[in-house]
Amino acid sequence: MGGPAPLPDLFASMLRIRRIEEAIAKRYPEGEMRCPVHFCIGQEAVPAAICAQLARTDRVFSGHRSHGHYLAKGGDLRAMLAELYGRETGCARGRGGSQHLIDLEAGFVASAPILAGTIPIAVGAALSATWRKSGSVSVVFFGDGATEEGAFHESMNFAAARRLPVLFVCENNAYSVHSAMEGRQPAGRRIADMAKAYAMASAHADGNDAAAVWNAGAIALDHVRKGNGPYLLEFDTYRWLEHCGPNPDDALGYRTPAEIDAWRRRCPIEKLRRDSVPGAAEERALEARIAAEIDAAFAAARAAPFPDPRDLGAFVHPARS
Amino acid sequence: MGGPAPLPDLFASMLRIRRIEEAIAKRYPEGEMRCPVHFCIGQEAVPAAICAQLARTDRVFSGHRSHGHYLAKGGDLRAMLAELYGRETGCARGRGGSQHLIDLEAGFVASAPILAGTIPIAVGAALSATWRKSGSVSVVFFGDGATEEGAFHESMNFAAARRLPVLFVCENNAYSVHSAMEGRQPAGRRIADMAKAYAMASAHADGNDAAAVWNAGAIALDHVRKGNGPYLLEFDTYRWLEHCGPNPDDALGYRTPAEIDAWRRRCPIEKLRRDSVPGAAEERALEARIAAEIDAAFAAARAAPFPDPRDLGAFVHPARS
Amino acid sequence: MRLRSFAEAIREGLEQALADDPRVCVMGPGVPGPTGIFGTTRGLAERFGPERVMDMPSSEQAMTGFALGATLDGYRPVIVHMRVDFAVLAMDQMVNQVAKWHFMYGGRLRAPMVFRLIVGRGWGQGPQHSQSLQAWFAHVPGFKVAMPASPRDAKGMLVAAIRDDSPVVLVEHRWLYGITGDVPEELYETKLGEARVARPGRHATVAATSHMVIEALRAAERLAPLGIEVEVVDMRSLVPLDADTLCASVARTGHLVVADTGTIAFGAGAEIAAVATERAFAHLKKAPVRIGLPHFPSPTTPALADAFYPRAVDIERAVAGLVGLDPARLPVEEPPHGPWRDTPDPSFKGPY
Amino acid sequence: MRLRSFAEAIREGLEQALADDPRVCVMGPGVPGPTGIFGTTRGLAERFGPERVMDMPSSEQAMTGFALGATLDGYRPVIVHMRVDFAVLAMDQMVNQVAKWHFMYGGRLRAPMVFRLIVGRGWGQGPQHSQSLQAWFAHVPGFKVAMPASPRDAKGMLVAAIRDDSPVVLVEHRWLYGITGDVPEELYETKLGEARVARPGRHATVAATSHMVIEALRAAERLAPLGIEVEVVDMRSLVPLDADTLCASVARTGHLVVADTGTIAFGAGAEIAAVATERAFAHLKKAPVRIGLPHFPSPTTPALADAFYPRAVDIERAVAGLVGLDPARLPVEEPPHGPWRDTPDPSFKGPY
Ligand SMILES: Cc1ncc(C[n+]2csc(CCOP(=O)(O)OP(=O)(O)O)c2C)c(N)n1
Ligand SMILES: Cc1ncc(C[n+]2csc(CCOP(=O)(O)OP(=O)(O)O)c2C)c(N)n1
Ligand SMILES: [Mg+2]
Ligand SMILES: [Mg+2]
Repeated sequence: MGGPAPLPDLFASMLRIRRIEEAIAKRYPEGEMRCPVHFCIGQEAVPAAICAQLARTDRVFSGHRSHGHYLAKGGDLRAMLAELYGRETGCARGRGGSQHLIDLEAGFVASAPILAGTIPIAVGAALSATWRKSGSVSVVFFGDGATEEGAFHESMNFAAARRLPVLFVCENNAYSVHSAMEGRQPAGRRIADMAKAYAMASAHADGNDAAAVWNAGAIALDHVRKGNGPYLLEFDTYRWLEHCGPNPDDALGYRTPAEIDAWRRRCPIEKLRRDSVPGAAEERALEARIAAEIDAAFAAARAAPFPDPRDLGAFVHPARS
Repeated sequence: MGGPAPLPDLFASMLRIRRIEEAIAKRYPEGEMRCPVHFCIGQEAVPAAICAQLARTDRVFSGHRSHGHYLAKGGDLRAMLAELYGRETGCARGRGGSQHLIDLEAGFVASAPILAGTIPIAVGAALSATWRKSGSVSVVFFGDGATEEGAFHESMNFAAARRLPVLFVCENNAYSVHSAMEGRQPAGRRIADMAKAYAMASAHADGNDAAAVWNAGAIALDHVRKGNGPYLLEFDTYRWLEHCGPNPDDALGYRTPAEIDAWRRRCPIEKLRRDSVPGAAEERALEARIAAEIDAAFAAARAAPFPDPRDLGAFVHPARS
Repeated sequence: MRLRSFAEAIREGLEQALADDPRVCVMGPGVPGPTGIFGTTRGLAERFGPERVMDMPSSEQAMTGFALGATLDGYRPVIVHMRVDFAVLAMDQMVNQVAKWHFMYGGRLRAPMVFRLIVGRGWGQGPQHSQSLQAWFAHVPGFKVAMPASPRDAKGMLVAAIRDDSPVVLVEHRWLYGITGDVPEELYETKLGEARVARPGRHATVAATSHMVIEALRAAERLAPLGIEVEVVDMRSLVPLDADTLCASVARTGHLVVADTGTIAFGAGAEIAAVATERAFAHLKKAPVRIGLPHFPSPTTPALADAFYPRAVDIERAVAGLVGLDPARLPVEEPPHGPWRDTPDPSFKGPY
Repeated sequence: MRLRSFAEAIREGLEQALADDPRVCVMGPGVPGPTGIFGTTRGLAERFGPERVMDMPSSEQAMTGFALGATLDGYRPVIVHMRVDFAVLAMDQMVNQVAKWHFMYGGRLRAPMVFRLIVGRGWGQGPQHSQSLQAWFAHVPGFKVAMPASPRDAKGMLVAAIRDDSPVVLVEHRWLYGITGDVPEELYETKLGEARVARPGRHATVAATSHMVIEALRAAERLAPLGIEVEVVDMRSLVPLDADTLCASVARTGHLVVADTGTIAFGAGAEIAAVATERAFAHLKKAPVRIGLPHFPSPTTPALADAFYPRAVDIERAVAGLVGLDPARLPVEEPPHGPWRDTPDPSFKGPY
């Protein structure tokens, strides 16, 4: 961790996320993944470049658009796909679906679709990390829309008041579902500036430039790890597909063709490719590896058993530990 | 409105609030005002100097510690005392008590004890004022503790995003019940700075200096009235009595005797008196007028009828208007 | 017959209410957006402008207060939550302020607001997107709570709710949105607090709410050939609760099944059963039976969701138990229209 | 007999639980403060330090999430809300996250948390400081809900709640705090989910929750001289609900009065009555009667509050109605100990 951005690794991580999302999008219309899915295609740089700087014992939390964070943190692909397919082998045993990913081994604690819902939980994990002196950092990813929820403010206030090791990461894709920023948030104010309300450190960077994300993340994580308290990062990025589901939604008209186009040209993966990270041969090998992994994971997920309806009441109340 | 602070008027308003609070505190142990009461003794300058700059059509909202705001805005004293005495002639017909004051004629819309509860309501009133183009401004008073609630953040965000005519007034008395600031809010950060999260204008001033409050309020109200959007004011002040109830609570030990002493010496009323506002004869006349008003109001309140128990179900659902 | 879907009926009701009364406004995240809350607000912003059909930040709590504040200038806001689950973030303003607003200021203020809460179901809506919490709101003094089950009632009760001076919680089940029925063209009200005998019968009463009315009607249809005439009472409204219609039916049939879309335990069905028992005890031949969700969170996988949600067959079994019909004689359940039973109709193809 | 007040019992339970298990922590605004949540947390911060007995900002929603996050490191947080009404601000985290935490991640996480919610009453607590919303929490799958009515149970159920791996909502009525009873010195658990026959009787069952158990015992005492033996069942826990003890009592007496501290409509009493009716219908001679709050917000003035809260006399009247006793024969109600009935005991002198 630290040091210059390991661009080839980030490229591999981003490409893998992209290919997995594409594979899900392709198969989604088959109607076997029967849960809402929020794709992160176009937004891969942030999860990749932040999570690459985390230890396994650092804990990541996310919201509805969580596939990238789960995968970048090392979450098990098979368990994720099985979860989307509603199988007992899913990471949440099918109970949660795409919106409730979890892989405790990998340090991906939880994603949940209620906006800002996991933000206070991440702060609480940071609080207990300080009690345990474990050195573990909490990282929570959320969108621009989630910053409108009061729980975000309450969380930042407390994290700042207690100088907790939390990294707040806002992926600002300029939309909350179909609503642009105007009228939702003050004009001409960066989300990163919200940190000022708590005398909290913050920064803003291009979320489609993996190196920029890495660098901002490195500074922020260094700050947090040194016990200087929480940090808020804001990254500009863009969602390519519809808010929820596998298709583009250009036809809906809430985003102009020019805007969509401009952002597609700012593809975070293309950027690294243009910078010749990696070479063409390497990339082919990488693609082949990823494709094989994806195929195997889909095959495993689709072959896995569904939960037994007789277990409907399992996991409501835990047996005493 | 505007211009230099009308100190004699402010003195009169503050003294009146003080004497009314003292009279309530004196009679409270008689056990006839059977509801929780949060006294504002020591904090009279803010309500007086802000409300003096408001038109009747401007709308004021408050929280649990609302007597001063109600009185300074011109709320009817008799109706307030009758409310504390639980009478049918009370401003809320006895249903609300000290924590639910209202005087629509005076533009005092509502107080309510759930922390930060009236803040979004004030913002909503400002929103509809812009729809109606009524020119009415919303002013909402709250304590330092209330700024910890998410609803405050959601309200500031929206007010800023829509540039609504709202004046947020925080009376920072450094305590939330018995809890000092430390651990509740970031160290070394002013509450006024929270406005920066929304690119909102803000200022901080001495809340025990009526002239300072007036001046800060004048600037803020001018800003709001000109359509420049909301404004956050933070005033330092101090509560003399216990959090809830008529007694000092120096013995509890959460505030040092030195601190209590220092603040008592910073009495906002004494300050104006020291500045010879007004002369001694004038003040004697004023005291007499206030005393007569208070006596009459108590007499009226105590003579008023209680609500009829058969009306227990009144005002649950309004008759169709 | 003027056939309209439930969603279209809501849209029409909103549009006519907006046209009829300049004080009416609609607000919520996505309300003026291109998909218009499953079509129910589509086109309204274009006609009435972005002030009266207003987008909102994702600030459910404060948004409720904004709307309440606007009532001070006489406005009559309709708040839309795409899922009941999001209203859970607004409980303080809804319960501590709005519901008590008129009362706690001694009648000097009113909160003529409508809360459109949509119950999600199916296609893996899962634990945080499919709660049906009408019992909560009904429990809180100050609210009225309506649960239309037909397009006609959806429009009429929405209009009645908008014109009511109490805050009204309108619970709309997502699975009703595609259902069609006769919807009068004019602006009309369906009185809140009146249940409706949706199908008369002699042998057992099924008192149902919202989408469970559809299941109850299915069950009645399938039991009829066996000579069992089920009376289906569409409760339509929880507060006020029409105990008269309910108890009159129970008095006729002597049997009661209560079918609600929410969790059984401490749910709306408990109140309905308790009221029927209190008022029609002498007529009850057996104890009322409650149907609803088990005391578990909603699972996402269809493999569990199909077992989680009660359907017509469950009502049939309950009725059989009451009237003494051998359950073996019940008709076999129709197969699902897809691989699972987690979509309302065959046209439904994926995420909401 | 080791006489302790309800408040002291809670304090002792907390202290022993903190001493017994280093993972236990207590948090909430004012928890370590000089008045210590009506004495129930007094001195604990001094003994266990400000990390384990932790003050909090007034951020009810996020505070709940902070505590939930701390469970990831094995902590077992106890959250204290001075009024139930303040927990209403935390409903999202409580209901959408905490209650479903174990389930929605397929059993991989647990939320061993306790929520101490205090029901305010009297001295003008009014509409926003006296709600008794146990029915809400009981309705939400995932929670356990306990309502101790005696000092012994207060300590035992608190300890059981802390040791339970489910999130447990402990509803503590402020008017119980001064009541004394025998409290064992050692650390012990009172199993959650078991009702208790607080007084045996043959003629009618009164199933009561929390402070209504006190009123029920008073009523039983006053009815005894008339030859009417009331069996008082202290429900103690809503989830799990002890239907066996409840129904066994109803089977013995044939009559049921349910007395709950909350609003009757859609309240806990509806569930208790419905369960008793379902399981003991054949034994019921008349319909169960529910006692609780009318469907109005709580008024502040004692002139209305005295009429708002049901008391022993109301239970007596209900029992009389069931067993066929002429209500004129009921004993006259004792006069209040002060000018009004809005304080729990004569020692009480003003604001909480
Ligand atoms: C509390 C709550 N309110 C509303 C929603 C509905 N909703 C789901 S995603 C979303 C938009 C979120 O926007 P943002 O946070 O920017 O994330 P993005 O989808 O852009 O990645 C909304 C409003 C929700 N899930 N939770
Ligand atoms: C939502 C909510 N949480 C907790 C409380 C309990 N409470 C009443 S006043 C108060 C302290 C408020 O402090 P502050 O806002 O600074 O106002 P002050 O009393 O100092 O004037 C608290 C915590 C409440 N009324 N509402
Ligand atoms: Mg976004
Ligand atoms: Mg304060």
